[in-house]
Amino acid sequence: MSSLLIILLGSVLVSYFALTTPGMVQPFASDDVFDGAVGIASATAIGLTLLSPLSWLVDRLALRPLHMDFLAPTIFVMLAVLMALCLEAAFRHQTHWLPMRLGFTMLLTTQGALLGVMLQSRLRSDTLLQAVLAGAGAGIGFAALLLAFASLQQRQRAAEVPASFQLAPIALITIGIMALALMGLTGLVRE
Amino acid sequence: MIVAILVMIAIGTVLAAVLASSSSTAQRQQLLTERINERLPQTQCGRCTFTGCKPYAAAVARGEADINQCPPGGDATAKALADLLGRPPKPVDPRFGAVLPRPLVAWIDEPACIGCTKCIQACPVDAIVGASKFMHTVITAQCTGCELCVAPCPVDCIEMRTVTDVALS
Amino acid sequence: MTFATSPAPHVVAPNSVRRVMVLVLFALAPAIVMHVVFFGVGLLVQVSLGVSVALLSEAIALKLRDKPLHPFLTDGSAIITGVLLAMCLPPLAPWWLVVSGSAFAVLFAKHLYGGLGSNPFNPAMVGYAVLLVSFPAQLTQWLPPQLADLQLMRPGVGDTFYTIFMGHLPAHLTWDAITSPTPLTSMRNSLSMGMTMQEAQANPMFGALGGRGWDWINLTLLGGGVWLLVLRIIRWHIPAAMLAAIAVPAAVMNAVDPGAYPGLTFHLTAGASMLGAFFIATDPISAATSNRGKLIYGAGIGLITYVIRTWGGYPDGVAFAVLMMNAAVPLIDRYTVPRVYGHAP
Amino acid sequence: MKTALHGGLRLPGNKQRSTQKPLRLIPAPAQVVLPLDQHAGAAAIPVVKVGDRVLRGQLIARAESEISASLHASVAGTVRAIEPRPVPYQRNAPSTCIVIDNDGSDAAASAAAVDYAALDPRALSEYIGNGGMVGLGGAAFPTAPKLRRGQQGDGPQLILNGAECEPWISCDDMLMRESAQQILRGAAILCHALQASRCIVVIEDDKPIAERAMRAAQAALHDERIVIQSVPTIYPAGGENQVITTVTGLEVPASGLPSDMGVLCHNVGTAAAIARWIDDGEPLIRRIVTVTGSGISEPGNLEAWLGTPMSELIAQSGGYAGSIARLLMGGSMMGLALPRDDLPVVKASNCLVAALPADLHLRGTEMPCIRCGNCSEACPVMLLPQQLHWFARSHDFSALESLGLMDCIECGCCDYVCPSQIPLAQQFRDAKPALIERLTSRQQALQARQRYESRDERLERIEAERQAKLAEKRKAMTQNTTSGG
Repeated sequence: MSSLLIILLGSVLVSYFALTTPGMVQPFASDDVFDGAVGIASATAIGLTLLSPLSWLVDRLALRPLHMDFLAPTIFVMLAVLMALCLEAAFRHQTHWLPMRLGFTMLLTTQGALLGVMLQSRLRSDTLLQAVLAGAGAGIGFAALLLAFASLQQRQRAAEVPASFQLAPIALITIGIMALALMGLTGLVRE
Repeated sequence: MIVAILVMIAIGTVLAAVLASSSSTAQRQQLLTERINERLPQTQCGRCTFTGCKPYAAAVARGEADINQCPPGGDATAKALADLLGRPPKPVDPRFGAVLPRPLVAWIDEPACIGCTKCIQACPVDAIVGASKFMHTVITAQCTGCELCVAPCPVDCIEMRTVTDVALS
Repeated sequence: MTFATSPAPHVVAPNSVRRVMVLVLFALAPAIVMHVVFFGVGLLVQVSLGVSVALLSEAIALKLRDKPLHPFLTDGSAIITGVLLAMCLPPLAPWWLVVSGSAFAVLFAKHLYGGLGSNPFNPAMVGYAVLLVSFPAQLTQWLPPQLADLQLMRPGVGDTFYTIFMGHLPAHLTWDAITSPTPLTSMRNSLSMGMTMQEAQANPMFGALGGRGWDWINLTLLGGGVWLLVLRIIRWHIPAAMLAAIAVPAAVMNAVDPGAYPGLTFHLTAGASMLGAFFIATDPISAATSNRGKLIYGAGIGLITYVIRTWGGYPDGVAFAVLMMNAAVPLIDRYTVPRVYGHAP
Repeated sequence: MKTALHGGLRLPGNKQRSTQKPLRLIPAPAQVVLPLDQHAGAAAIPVVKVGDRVLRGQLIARAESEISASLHASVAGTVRAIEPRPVPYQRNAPSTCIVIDNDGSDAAASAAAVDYAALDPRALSEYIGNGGMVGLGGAAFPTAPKLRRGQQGDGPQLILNGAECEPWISCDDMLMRESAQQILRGAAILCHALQASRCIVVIEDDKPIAERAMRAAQAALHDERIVIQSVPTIYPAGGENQVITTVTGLEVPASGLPSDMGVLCHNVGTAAAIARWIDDGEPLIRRIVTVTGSGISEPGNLEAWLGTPMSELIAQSGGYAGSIARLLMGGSMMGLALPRDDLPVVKASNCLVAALPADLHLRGTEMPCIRCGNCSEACPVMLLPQQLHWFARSHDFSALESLGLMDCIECGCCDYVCPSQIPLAQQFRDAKPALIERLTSRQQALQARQRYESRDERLERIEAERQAKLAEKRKAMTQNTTSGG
């Protein structure tokens, strides 16, 4: 459970820093950042929901019968790339969602790959339905955390955070407290 | 082993195909141009060395122009573009013109106007009305303050004024 | 003649942040008395320690941030943080527990975010969650309620001071002899050992409502909370939503399997239900702000609390639930803006 | 959709102080100062010159714009100056004023009484405009343009606003007590101008004497169109949109005006002034001013000629008593604190409060917002002032826009209930211009872009046509050459 959490929060942090250019105060760009977060959150949620059963199928139908379990991580990464590209193409016309950054596809890919591999290794899904649920769960969890974090940061802009703690440090502390809160869920999921 | 290699090759091929088909850069640039254009002040003054805001946006999208070439938008626009494109912000390059604190609009000294229509042709937003041999006038509400009409006037009867000055005169 | 000027309005209600905080403290006082009646003077020591450290940390933070001590030190917010944290801790917890928790709460959860009004998380709950995650063992050392029919060894006033400040029990006492799990922990342990709820409740520490002693403390807190509602210091939305979100699943699960799931009266009067509903979740700074948002926020806390209590790894989940929903507040606020006059719904 | 008014406050009214003595007309001063822009909209244009002799009631400045009001001399005498003078409604900027020296003759240039029923509604509203009528509730919005807009629908519902919700003010109360017939006469005139079938006179329930007087006058008049309705005393239920919502249960759309929903709201004072203009030929040259506050020896309601220095009104009320903390024009919630008392009475001056420190609860030390939500409960337009405050601090204009900053009516209810003593209304007043600028510049950019694009398209089309013609010509020429060769 806690390793799941750490990976989820880690991806939230990475996504957020990818959205805001680190080291800058952005008083006027709030909506861009939040819209970007909505874009990444929804893309990741949809992507994981699809990726998880897809990789389950590949695993059960191709890798295991062929005794190539050792290829699983590599194949999942490739599937994640595929998924990211498809999503990017599908989302392309949602201009207000999709931040037109060069790194967007790459971020989505890494996100998908990382979370996808994590799901595979951590939550051993026995059925296709379980795989779908695990993917959707992680995706929605990631989306909720990222959006909550992005709007927390937006609210934080008016706060008189001490100079040396502005931006990245306070963001890290916030993520830390969020992790602390989520520690309360330990024991709910047996790994 | 051979099966593994074959599977990898198969997946690789599919990936390559998708990559090739999805990376249509033209479409991507068109969308990026649109998003950049949304952030420009639409003065259409051409001080950025392009003929208008949209051409400048296209040039930025292609990577042929920098984000700090828009004096009417000032540092705010440069910053908005920096945020959009994920680049470090920079102030407007003074080579492209000075950033004015208050917007100006064109004003025609109507008695001096000879009705040559040169300014009408120069105006990028059709904000000057008048006909050949007749006096011209600026629609203040539509004027973006691009100053493109000032130079063509053969009798130098156009000048830039603040909106309040124009309203008073 | 000339006169001084100032922007309108020229009349404001005689109200202040300090008044709000002081009234909250008054509302907490009966519960503290009740706590002392059932669990001894330990809480008074904890509260004094918690409040002093909270004030000291507040003063240090204000100095470091170049802020005036007045009015910020005297606004009462640090005192509330100290009191709430102390009320969550076992009466005999060693002094460094409340000291570090209180300091962490005020310094990290409050002042790093910009002080009063800017903290997205409830400081007392951040402090408590840090302690709960870091020192789980010390936080389970609760005492049994002081009731005539519960014959257990009981530390005296001197023992209490000795234990808190020395960090260990005096020689004539042992932890096994004097501690007893809280009703929530006890229920949880009994159920996980395969007992039915009826068997678990045969334990004399359970009464008609929930754990004895605890039920009275919770009812006193309910009384204090209702008083705050009457004074309009807090609004009904958060407590009602939170208690309903604990009560409804509790009632449903209890109806499904009365042997395995305690009912709603137990849940409502056990642990930090009432303290959470009326004094922690209603902390306006870290709570959602529109009425609809408050309902969502309160319901979220109640539901997460029930889930953690019933299926999670911790006996009580109020602190974690509050922190989780604190994190969601700006998002909730974003999507629950009420309709403005003259705009279509 | 029916709605009740949200929020609001029950405030101590302090109105009995100024309603003990009957209404009294005070003598005209030696000199009057009449600002040209004392109404909402564009300033009036002077039609007299310095040195001209004018009669009381003579037109001295004409309304030239769509939204403007004309101005009349309130005393007979000589125009001394037309120059910038300090005015009560603007803090640091003087306005151009016509200054008239009173010659003491009281010679009046009264117009003849008019049979309003013979006039068609459009002409009647023009005529009402000629009398310099503006809303006397405090906003001073010119009456004629408001009537013009109201005429566009078919017979709107007329609301006469006698809900004087701000503390201290009692000028409408006194007017209703003493001149109920004149108000109803004005109501009948307005009904004709608007072709309205129904007129509701709204009176708050803390004015029983005024309500009784109005009911008696209505019973004597036998006008079926006019209804008297009592409403609870809640601040700011007397605001235009608020009174409409209280009475009709309808909300005035944010993007529209009351007339869009077939309702028109006028102040009772305006109705009385209109009746006086139609029946007696006296334009708007005097108004009732409540002079009150614990710092006034003999508080009461005075009828003062426009342009009279406020110090004159104070002197007529027995002068100051005690050390004055603030001199307010208007009530204590939305009134302006005046820096001096030699400013002229204008059409919008409904009340003067000479407040001792005990009358006011001035703000204490400002503390950070604790998001208690008192403000959003009190807000009559259902805003979230706590969120607006937060985003105003971070200059987050897109958040301010979506939270509805532009819908704020600056009533100050949020300030009143704030435990942190934050000057919220002032903060919103300050943030609005920046947001307006942002909105207009965005609008302008959008327009400029459309114009640029359509021009571009047109030039391209012309160029294409030219090319096509050229190609045709060339083709024809080559054909000619080939056939010729």
